[in-house]
Amino acid sequence: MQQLLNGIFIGSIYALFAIGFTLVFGILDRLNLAHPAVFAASAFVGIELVERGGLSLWAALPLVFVVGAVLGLLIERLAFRPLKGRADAHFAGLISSIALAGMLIALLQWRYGPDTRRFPPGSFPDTRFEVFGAQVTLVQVVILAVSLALMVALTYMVTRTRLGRGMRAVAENPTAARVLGVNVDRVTAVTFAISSSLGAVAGVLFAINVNTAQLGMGAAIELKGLAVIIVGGMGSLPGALIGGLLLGLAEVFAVQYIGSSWIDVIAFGLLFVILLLRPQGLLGARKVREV
Amino acid sequence: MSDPILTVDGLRVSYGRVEAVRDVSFRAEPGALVTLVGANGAGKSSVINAVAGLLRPAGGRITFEGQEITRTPAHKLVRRGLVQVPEGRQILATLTIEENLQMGGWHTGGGGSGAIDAMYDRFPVLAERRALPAGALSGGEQQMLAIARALVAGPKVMLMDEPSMGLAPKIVDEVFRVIEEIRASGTTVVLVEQNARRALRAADHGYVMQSGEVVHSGPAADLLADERIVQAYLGVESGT
Amino acid sequence: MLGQYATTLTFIALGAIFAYSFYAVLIAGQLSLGQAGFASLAAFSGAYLAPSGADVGDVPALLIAVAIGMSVGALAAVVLGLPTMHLRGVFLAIATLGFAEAVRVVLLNQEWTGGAQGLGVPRVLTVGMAWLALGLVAYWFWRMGRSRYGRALEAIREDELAARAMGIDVGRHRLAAFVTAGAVAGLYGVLYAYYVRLIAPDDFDFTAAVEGLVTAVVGGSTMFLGPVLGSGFLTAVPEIQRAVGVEAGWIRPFLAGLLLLVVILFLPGGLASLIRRRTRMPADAAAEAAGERAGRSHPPAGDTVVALAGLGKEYGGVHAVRGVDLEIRAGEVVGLIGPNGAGKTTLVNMISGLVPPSSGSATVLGAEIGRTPVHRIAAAGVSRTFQHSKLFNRLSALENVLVGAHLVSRPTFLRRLLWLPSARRDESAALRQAARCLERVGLAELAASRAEALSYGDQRRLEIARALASDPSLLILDEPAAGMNHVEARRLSELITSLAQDGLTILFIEHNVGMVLRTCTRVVVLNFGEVIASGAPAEIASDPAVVEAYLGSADEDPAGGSIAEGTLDDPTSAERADATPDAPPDPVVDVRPGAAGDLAPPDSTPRDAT
Amino acid sequence: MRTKLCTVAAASAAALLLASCGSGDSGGGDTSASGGGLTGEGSGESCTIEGEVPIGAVLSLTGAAASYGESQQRGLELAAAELAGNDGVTYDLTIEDDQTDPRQAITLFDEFVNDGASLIIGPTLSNAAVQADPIAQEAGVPVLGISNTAAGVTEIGDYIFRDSLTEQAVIPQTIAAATEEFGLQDVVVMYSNDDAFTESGYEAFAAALEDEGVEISETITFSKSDTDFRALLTQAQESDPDAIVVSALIEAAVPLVTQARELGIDVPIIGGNGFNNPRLMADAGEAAEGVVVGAAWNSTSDNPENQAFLEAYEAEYDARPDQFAAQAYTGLKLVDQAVRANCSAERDSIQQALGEIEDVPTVLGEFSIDENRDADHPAVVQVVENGTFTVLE
Repeated sequence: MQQLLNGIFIGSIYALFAIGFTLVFGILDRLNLAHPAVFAASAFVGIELVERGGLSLWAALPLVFVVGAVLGLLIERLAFRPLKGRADAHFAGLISSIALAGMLIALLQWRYGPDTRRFPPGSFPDTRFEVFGAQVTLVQVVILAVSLALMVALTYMVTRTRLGRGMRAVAENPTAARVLGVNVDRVTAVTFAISSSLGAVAGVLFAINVNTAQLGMGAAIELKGLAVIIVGGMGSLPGALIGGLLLGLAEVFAVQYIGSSWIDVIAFGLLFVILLLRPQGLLGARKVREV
Repeated sequence: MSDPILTVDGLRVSYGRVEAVRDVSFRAEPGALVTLVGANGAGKSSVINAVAGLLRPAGGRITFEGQEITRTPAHKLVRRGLVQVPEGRQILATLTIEENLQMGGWHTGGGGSGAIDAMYDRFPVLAERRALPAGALSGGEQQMLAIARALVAGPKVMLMDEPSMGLAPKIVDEVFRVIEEIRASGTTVVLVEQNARRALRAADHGYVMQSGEVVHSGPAADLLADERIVQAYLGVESGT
Repeated sequence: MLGQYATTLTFIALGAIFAYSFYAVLIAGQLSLGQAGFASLAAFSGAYLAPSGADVGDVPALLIAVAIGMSVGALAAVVLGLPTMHLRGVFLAIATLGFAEAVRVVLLNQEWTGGAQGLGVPRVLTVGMAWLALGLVAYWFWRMGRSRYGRALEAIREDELAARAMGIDVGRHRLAAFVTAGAVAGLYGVLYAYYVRLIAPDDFDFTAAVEGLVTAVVGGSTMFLGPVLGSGFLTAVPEIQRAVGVEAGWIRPFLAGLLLLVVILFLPGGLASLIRRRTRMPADAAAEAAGERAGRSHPPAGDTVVALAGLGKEYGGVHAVRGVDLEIRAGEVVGLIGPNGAGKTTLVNMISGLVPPSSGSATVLGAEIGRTPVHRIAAAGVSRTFQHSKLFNRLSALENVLVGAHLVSRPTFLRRLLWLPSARRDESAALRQAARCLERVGLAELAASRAEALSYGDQRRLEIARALASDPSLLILDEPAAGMNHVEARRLSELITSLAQDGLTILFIEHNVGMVLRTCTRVVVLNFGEVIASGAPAEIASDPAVVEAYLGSADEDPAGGSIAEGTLDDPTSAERADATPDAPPDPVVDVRPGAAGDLAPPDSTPRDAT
Repeated sequence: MRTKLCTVAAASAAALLLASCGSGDSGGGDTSASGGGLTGEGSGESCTIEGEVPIGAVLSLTGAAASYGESQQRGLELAAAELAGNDGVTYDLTIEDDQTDPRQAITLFDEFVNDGASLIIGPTLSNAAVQADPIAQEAGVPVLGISNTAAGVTEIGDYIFRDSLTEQAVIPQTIAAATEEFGLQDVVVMYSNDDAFTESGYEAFAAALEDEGVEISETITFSKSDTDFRALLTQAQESDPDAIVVSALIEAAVPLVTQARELGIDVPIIGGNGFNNPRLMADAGEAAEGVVVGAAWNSTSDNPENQAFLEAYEAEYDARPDQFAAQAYTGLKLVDQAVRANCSAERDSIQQALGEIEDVPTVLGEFSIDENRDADHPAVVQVVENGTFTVLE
């Protein structure tokens, strides 16, 4: 039981990270490798707001959200927009976002030093529950709830709101979107902003959950985030949630039945199998037809 | 004669070093139906895309309602009432019909539900299938959707790029009927067509394009009557 | 002097070799991150299996390790490549990344690799050896660049579909590129091991892979010196920062990131784009006339070239082509006309093998359509142009035509490596063939221009030249005169006539009816996917059904119903309720998953919308 | 930090050739690099050396190991500042960043060797040491490792020294003390298996546990970048061990300890050198209580050197030092000791004097270099009590 819950909670972290990631990757078809840096940056900024600014976590979270959005806008503006229309935009976008991620991490080291940090004790209520004999913390429940809520809210936004329609229109056919009066650049930028602000919230919750924040925390989860996106289906928000949970559970059961050394082989093995058998992912629509 | 609502002067468009449009000029009076005709690759679509703000002209000047719009981006033009029905319809196939229409009202912020209802009245077939993905429509229905979507935006000038493409003649007739209705309601129409004969029959004024240049222009009826022009530039040697 | 910088220079060489393993696939348009895995497997197996330097001498031990490593790398590439070759773009990158990570974890858990503490390896590699190895690798790619094989890879990168239509076996070429990447990565792994003295699985992690990719892209993936420039640049950045006294710490990675960003944003082709690419035109191209033409024997006039029976194609319930029966005989010039959307392009796509038919059967030059891959059909003697030019944009006009000559030229890469005179002869034969084709369409002066820089009409002509280069028996032209003025169109018409005199069979789609009537021996009219008329030009011109379909009805009959009201039957309508909602309008334009990143042709709006 | 200025033009010059940069004389021999002789007169405190003694340090200031590198940098700079107050010998300490990349470490060693450094301190990680130290060994430049704990580093050659006790020297003592204290019978061992430091720590633990007759009921591995250990800890919990023995770096130690307590695991947690860091108490808070840490440096030792060090460090950096800082600080002090012993900063002279260091009072306690050029000084077993390390006795 404990392991089942462990798997679900780890999985919801993966999902939380991946939901933001997949928004840009799946909808705009751009792989933003600066996303992990935003994830790390937000945790450090959040810690500073709570520690130095004396804010409560609940006050800090919206601010972190804004910081994430601003970073997203910067990333779009600096690393992606200048590449628009280039033949190699795909490779170049990867590289420019890596470059930007490196700069961001360097700035973090300048501001906060290389040491690990954490949210001051008590910034989050240390409430625990016992569920069928298993230990659960409030943070974990919050993370699961936030992941679910974000998934639902984002799905609603993408499918039901004007902005969501705009995003889908831009994704499907930028020219048609422009003809209809959509400011494609702005919609793209907003998508980046939302994606990054989600990454930012994920970073804060993650840091609280594991009681540590490190410069490399984004890089550590990056590959798993990619795996989750692919497994769940590119651009599919429910897919990201299900993919995350699936990966979390797979890992937990790998620990139990195969051995802890093989956890990562499970993640990437799963990824590999999905790519070979169902490249569109579990919930992804098959966007591209082979001729 | 009133002032033209849309003027294009000495327009040039290039792709890299390739010049697709060289020095094209035309104008449209308010409420007129003006057509640009010519063979595939003559540069018609490039002209229309430049006017719509999708392409950056390499030179020339475009004005709309007396104001220069040469380098104004598309999304601002739509807000001002210069709306395009693009070539190939460009409906958003994965979005529903309703969502496509709502996208037409993008610039109004909400989605212009009043305008959408008006379109449902006008095109009942769209109302029936409003929740279906637009990709499930037939070619003719998609064209209607594309037109309806543009109308939701409330255009003063409607730029139409090859609306008859790929459609059966009877449906082409209907498309042209809709175009004439639009024009009758006071909207200026700039029509780009390969189906020159059909377009010239509907238009007030025509411009014949060839290799990026306007080679003839004049009242549509005159152009249509000039068999030499039809033969030489419109790719029709033997006809009716 | 050199001694002082030996270490830096060695790392530049090693970095460049690793970058070449990325270059090897980037040149074919593939993005793989599996090279770190290949390098890792190679380094460990090479270092572990090679005999000790004490027994056989250091250098022989290194050479044996290199041989083992390169074989292991290449083998791993085959194992990974076979199942993943159908993936494209980011999907391939992520799949290969998954492989590399799995390799890392497996090696960490092995006893013989020393786990995290790594495997000790003697240092044997010197700066000289490193540069020698780099020299060999660079030589390999240099000689590859202008070989038939190298051009084929570039063609695949620029436009996979067009490459297939030129008779290039894309699958085999991509796998070959992948295996090359594996072997080169293997070489890097072993050399690295024999320089740094200790290898741990983490030396070949995601970061390492990304670094290799960054090096290759920054250097430029379209020119063989790119990896060397990239490695020199990236290795030098920390050195220069040290030298100018940038304080150690955060500011260095910050500046390095900034520099990288600037390079990638402002130098689209990488550092190599600073070097000019030359195109050689054979001096004697035109002078030396035919004589040694590769020569394909065309079927004798009157033989059946194309036989279609009940051929049909539907896309998500929409019938683009239905029940077409058609026979084309050798020596005919067949014009295919019909209104936009009549299914003409779909029909020729089927004939050239790009689109499998949904019903009926077709035989083209003995090849059965639907079962035969595109490149085989091309090999059977079918060559074509596309409605929207599908040129290899970043290649010169001459190189485009050389790719077209793929089928009739002999592989030259391996012989080029050895500078065999026969390779030179074959290359210049291919060059002459290409030059002749350019000459024939009147583009000889523009041989060195990049295809994308040509005018619309010239691009159309270049496509024809490229199609001619394979010396086809059946030439399919899709709207060749679009964008040409009537003088150019007349010249094109003369060209087609003269090609027919040479024994070619020609099928062409054209809207310029005048030109069609002038040029063809037979005209086929298609409407709503069906053949509505077929016959001599004069018959067709006077056929009222054709006039009605093609030119639109003369009188303004009120329609019997309304599509808007749903009371009119629309022939283009979907017949199935569950029609694929997102069927792309033009099935040929977008074939690659993650095809984004392609530069849209100037006029890419699909015309053939059903 | 010394900066070598050279023309900006050189920087922008062709990347392949960095000629004309550097400190001019690239002599590799024993002759001095920075003007003036490196052999002076007098001995010990009275030793006077005219030239500046060039010392190079290769630390990981950025990248994965940056937090250790930064501690080391502080320790070295603190020691250098103190040494600058002494008469007779001045040091020219150049600290360089290897970016946690072995290729950079190799390059930097090469440069220091070429630039005439009298001795090289570092590098931070053992992996890099195995790769880079041979360069100094071949050139006859003494190296003092200040954090390398993996076996075999000093076996590279007779110029390679370290002042960091290996895990093998610390861990048996830890296990012995813990076994006695808690009566251990079976334990679960957890370690990150993708890090050389923690893996060699694991091996030492395994050997020590076997020696003490403690059974390992389960061995669980993780990655050094992991931060969520709940699944692993639940797995550990199932075998109901007497203690959990962990070989991990501090980045993993903090979340691991916190989550263990969260899951209700209240058996002792025993850690190695990686745990000897004030962050353990600062970040894990109450969860750290009762954690047993075997360490090379007793942070609470009241020997005068240590007290002075703690005070100076806190005054300078407003933070508490960790073991990395203490060992780095000690390292430079030992170098001074060795230079003054023969009153010479020639490489061979330093090498010889380092080998003879014996019973020197240091922050780490009475310090000697043994015949294998490894550190020899008392290790300590600590337990966290009331938020501080106290010696387990």
